[in-house]
Amino acid sequence: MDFNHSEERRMLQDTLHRYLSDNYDAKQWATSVGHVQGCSDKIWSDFAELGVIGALFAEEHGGFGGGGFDIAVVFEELGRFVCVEPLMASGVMAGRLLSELGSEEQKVLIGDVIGGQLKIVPALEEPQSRYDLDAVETTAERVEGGYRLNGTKSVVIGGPSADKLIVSARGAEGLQLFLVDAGASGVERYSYPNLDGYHASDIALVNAVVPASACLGTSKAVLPALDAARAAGVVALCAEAVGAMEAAKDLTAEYLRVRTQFGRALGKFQALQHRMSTVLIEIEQARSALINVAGHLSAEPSLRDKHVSAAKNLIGRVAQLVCEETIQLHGGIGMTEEYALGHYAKRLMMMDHQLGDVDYHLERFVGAMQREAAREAMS
Amino acid sequence: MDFNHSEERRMLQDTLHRYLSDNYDAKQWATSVGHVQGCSDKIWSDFAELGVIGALFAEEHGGFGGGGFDIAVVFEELGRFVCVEPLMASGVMAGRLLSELGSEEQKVLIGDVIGGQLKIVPALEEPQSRYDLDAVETTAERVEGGYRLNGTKSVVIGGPSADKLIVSARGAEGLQLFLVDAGASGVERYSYPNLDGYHASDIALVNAVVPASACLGTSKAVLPALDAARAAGVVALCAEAVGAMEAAKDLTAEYLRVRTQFGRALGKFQALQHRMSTVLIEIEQARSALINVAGHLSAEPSLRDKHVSAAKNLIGRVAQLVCEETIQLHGGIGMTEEYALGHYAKRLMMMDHQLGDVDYHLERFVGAMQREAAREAMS
Amino acid sequence: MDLNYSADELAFRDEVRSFLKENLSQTLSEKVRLGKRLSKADHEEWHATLNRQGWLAINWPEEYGGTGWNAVYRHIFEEELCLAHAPRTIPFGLSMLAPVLLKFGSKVQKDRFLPRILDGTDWWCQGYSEPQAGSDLASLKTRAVRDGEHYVVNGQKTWTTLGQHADWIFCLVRTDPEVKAQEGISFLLIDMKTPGVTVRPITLIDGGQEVNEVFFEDVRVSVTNLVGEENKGWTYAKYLLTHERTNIAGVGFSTAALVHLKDVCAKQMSGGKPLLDNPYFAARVAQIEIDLMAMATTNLRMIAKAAAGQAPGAESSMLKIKGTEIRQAINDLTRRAVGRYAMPFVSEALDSGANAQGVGPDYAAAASPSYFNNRKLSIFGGSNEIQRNIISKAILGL
Amino acid sequence: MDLNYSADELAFRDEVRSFLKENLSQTLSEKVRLGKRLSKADHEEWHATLNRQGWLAINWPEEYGGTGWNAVYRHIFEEELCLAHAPRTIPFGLSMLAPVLLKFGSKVQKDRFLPRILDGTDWWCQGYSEPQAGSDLASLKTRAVRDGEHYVVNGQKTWTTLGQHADWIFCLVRTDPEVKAQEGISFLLIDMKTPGVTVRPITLIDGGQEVNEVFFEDVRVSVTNLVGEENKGWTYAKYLLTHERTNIAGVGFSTAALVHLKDVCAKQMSGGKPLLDNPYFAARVAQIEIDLMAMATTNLRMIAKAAAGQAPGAESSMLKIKGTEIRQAINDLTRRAVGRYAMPFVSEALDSGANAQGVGPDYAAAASPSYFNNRKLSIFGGSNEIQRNIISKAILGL
Repeated sequence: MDFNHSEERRMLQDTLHRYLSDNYDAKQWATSVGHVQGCSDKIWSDFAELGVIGALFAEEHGGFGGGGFDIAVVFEELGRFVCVEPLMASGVMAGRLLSELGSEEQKVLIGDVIGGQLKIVPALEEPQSRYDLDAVETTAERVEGGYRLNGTKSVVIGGPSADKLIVSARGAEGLQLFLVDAGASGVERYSYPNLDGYHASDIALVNAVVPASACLGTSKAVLPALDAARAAGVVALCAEAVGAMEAAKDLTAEYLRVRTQFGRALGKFQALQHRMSTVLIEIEQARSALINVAGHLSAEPSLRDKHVSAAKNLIGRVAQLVCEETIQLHGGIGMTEEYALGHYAKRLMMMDHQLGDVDYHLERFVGAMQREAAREAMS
Repeated sequence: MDFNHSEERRMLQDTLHRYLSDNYDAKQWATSVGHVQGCSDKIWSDFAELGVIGALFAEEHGGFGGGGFDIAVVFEELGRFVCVEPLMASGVMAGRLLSELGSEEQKVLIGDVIGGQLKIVPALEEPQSRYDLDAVETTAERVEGGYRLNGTKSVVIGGPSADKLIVSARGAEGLQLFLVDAGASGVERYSYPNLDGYHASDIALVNAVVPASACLGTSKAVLPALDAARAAGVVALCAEAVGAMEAAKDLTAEYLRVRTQFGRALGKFQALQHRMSTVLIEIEQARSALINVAGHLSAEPSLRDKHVSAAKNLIGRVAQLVCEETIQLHGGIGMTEEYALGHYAKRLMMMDHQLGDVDYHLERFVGAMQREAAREAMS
Repeated sequence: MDLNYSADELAFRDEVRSFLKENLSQTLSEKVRLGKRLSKADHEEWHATLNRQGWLAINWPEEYGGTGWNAVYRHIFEEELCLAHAPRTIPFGLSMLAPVLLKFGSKVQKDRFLPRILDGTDWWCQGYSEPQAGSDLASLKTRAVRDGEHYVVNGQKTWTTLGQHADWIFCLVRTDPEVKAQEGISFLLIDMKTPGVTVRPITLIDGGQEVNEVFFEDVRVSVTNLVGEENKGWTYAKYLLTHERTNIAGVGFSTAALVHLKDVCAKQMSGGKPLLDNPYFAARVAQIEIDLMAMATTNLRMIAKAAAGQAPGAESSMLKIKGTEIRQAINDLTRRAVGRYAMPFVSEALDSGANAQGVGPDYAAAASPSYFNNRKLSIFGGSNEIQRNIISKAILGL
Repeated sequence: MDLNYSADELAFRDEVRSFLKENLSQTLSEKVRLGKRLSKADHEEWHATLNRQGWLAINWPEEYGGTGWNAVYRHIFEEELCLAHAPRTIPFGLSMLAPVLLKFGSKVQKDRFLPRILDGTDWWCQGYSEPQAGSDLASLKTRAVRDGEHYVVNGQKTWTTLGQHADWIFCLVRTDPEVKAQEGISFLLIDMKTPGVTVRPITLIDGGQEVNEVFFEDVRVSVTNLVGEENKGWTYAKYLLTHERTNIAGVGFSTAALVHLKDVCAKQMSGGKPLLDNPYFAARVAQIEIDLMAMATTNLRMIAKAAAGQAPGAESSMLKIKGTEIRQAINDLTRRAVGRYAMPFVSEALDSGANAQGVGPDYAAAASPSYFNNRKLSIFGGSNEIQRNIISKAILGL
């Protein structure tokens, strides 16, 4: 039992922390958010150079990490600086799918991803699918030499800057994934910012034809791979949340120390103190949930997914508490766009809408719990 | 719109309040609770004389009330004094069933109930039935001149002092009700106190034979009548809860005023103040929920039952909050049997287990809400 | 005890309903329903509509052009407007300044300002809060120094809602810095066009610009614009805070928001079924509906008390807290209901009459911004913490 | 980062498990599982069993007969005992008095008292709280006045857990009333058989008599029973409060309680199906399991820190608050799960070895009493409000 990060991970985290401290200030944030693609090429290539992208991949795929805690240390720092670069989409989710399912030829792309020359983004959810990765209505029709794709992918985070997309579609063989050039004919992107500063796209596939070689993995392998990729994505989101919560909590504690009302520092008011103590306790819970899910990323799928749902549910709840309490403890200033707190608050709430919200994961956890109970009743 | 009670009801409430102030002190409470039947004959006959039982019945049945707010004013006072006499069972629930379903001959009994000479208690739920009045496994078998009853009724509140029982059983015609002498052969009572001081019985029916004339109402009428009786019972419980909450809140406010720690009255600590304000706000909500359910007791069943579930759910939640917060705000003293608070706290929690708990009524409310939405979608 | 409206009240409600049917345009109510930001013109249009009907100044006596309604009628009116998704009237002139002028203003002030509020000539805003005076309002620092027949005002106000549209601002200013904080404050009316007044909009986290900072630099204000007596401003401000708070619970808004939420739930699918059929989500909606049903009655009980002439005390603090909690909870559920389309934020698509295209279903665009915008409910108008202090004082008497 | 136990730790866990299998009787563990009140004999039996194994004093150094285990081993041991429904060892001698004696006691005191704790000769209880000194412990009033080679003690203690069984009590007494409250307190050991000591049991709302009032009337105590220095008792008490709180989170108890709850849910039927299949109830259970999973890791993180020699600060306050909240929530769900059989209360049926018949299923009898009994968790050992004060001070530094 050891709750300390390895030396390598601590160094990675320190490096990234220093880099973001020096380079990802309010101005850089505004630049990235204001960019039509919602990110910065400079930051991205720095990430590649610092090894931040490589840390998300296992050595066998040319990276030097890829474990749950590699993802965790990177994303905790990104969260602390409300970094909006689409690293979760390209580095974590798409990276996992490629590593897991890619042919030798396709895996070659991983090198470019790690090198920062290529952004691949998963385009999985659809307007009606809510958080269900299996509820795919996009169709893949077999045609001469390949497939014809039709359908709509919604709120594809990182979509505006993607070079390639990993698109899920339903074909004769079942659920399939395809590597699609974002600029290909028949791929129409409508891009926009999200409330938290990330940018996304709705993507219409209108008779988009891809070659047979674009098919990623066998149909049977797709759903397990999607679940595994989502698990890694949830680790990233949870870590990002923990970083953002820590930052929001620190801002608030500092505000309570310096802001005076009725002749006393706000932090002297016991009612506010006790609420702040709840924030603190729950952030510790969130950190533990993050450790649990990161530590079980390579566990067998049912155990892994139990931790995925537990963490995403708990952290979603805590994120909302932190958002609402830190705003309330600040008062009006906490609601202004000019002040950093709001950026954390918005990111913390919008995360709930990625990869399944509090209720979605509660329902999944209940399912797992009921199956366990039924198994025990049998035995 | 008028939120004042009528002059008659105010007088009834005042009379009962004075009577209980003078007669239902800690000693009387201990006497009633300590009695093997869990009640006092003297108090019961005083209730009859004061018109407290009559107030629960409509004029057409020989009473002088019977409306939702008649029940409410009576039970709010009973709750304020943690009165454990089984008035809800005999006066409200059984009274409703008799009034609703009784033959002329059976209705004659109402006079004796109002007069205090006769206690009739509903024995509806069973070990497996949880809160479902329709989940009856007790059987009614047609025999020469009557029925033979077999089954078990569980936690029949007021059972130990009951002269007669209203028993539900499933026969060839469906769900039926029977008026059964509590002392009849084949009726075995195992009696005990409940945690809140009320007494109850588990009742085994072992080949208990009742005449055909014991049958109460037609089978078709039984379930609607049970729902109506439950609605009236819920009004009584909700009112009792509101009375008990008010008393617990007053005790706590007083304690916070006089108890000093760290050189200041506890009530000067802002964290405790703010929690006390929540208690206050939620008790107002509980009172409103009580008004809603009492005011809709005669409404058409679906509207009535929506309010029944809303009130029982909300008041159950608030009761728990009040129980837990008033104990916590008191500290250790709040947990001693010697101090009055604990009696309120226990009653407030045990009520949750009568006529459907917080979750049961949430589920029912959801059902009503979904049916409403479906109807609207149709139209 | 009678939970029903009287025949007269029901008839009045029907009258309001048919008025709304005829006079509230679909365009305008859709903007409100979908949470768009209303333009100045939108507000002015609705203000004029109500004024034509004589239903604008519901808190004023009839002699000044008010309706003279009692608390129950006002409640019915406000609730119907909410349910019909009518725009909210801007309260600063109508229900904040006017009661103060009616009670403490000079005849000249009443005759000059009240008609201009009604006919829309003057848009008023409120100058109370300052950067260092939030919950602790009495610590305000904006100075007004007497100089002949003028006050010279210097200082800064903040959180001034819709100040960018305003013609006039009513301000609390410090006229005596030597005495106890509450005793040196005056209530001053200032023309926003006076030299030295600057307005700087504040962008909130929902992207909207509804509040502002207002700066005063040697602003000269005629002493005739002092309301009541010098240094008595705190009394007037307190009067305003406890006066006419029938709508403080926001039950009408919550009811309308709940209808909207259920509408969203009927359209959003989860596992192939409407979201309301999902027991986990349905339980959340049910819980809040149950709370709102009780809240509505709590509100009516207070209104009945007010109509019977009893002044609300700590009750209005209770209504404020529970009312805002419920509204915020409904906003939260709406955000959740929308699912992944709660993320996109095309700010321009929220502007009144904008051509910008939103993303996803029409109800999605405002879901998250409204959630964030309404965090303000528990902050402004006396934060919920301040309200809890008031309640504890009332109940604990300490 | 590694969430797993080492091979050694796993081997130790297996050793504990087989010990429990062989030495914890089914009768005793069933009493614990079903929430019965244990008799003095029950406690003594288990105390002796652990002592035979040398696993009684898990916080003591080996030279005094302790195990010398580090925090991780202690955690594993305690967790396994909870999961096996072993009785809790009575902490007053073993883990409260002993650490104080070991650190501050004289050699004579150590040699005299420690062996008698181990072999069960002395049952200790704690004399801290007084009627007027609850959360504000330092305001205690029990006086000890020096009279030659004795102190004469007068006053009253309360909430003395299992004082009715005790042979000795360790007390905080006031030896100097003239100085600051914390500075005039001494730590005194008193034989319960001394003339002038009276014990009066307090019945709690769950019907149990686990706490007592203890009265002192001119009780003469030899000065050799003073621990450490006169007037330094507060330091020793504080040491005790911050020392050795590995089990403060009660994760083992909560885990065992959750297993029990799920067992109840499997047996209770709702609408013809096991209660755990009801989505509303299942959601509540799931929510608490999710919280407990995180809590268990929070707990391990703190234990790892302790094992690495870092003193716990505000962390143990966090563990106490969240730990008690979770345990209380599980108790609450168990009460709910039981349904209507949560009402009957045959108090005698809860007594160890009683013949009285309970009502309903065997797990029903203790459901509500346990719910009420465990309200104490957030009150004693420094109320959760006191813990929040500690946390706020640590984080806000105010």
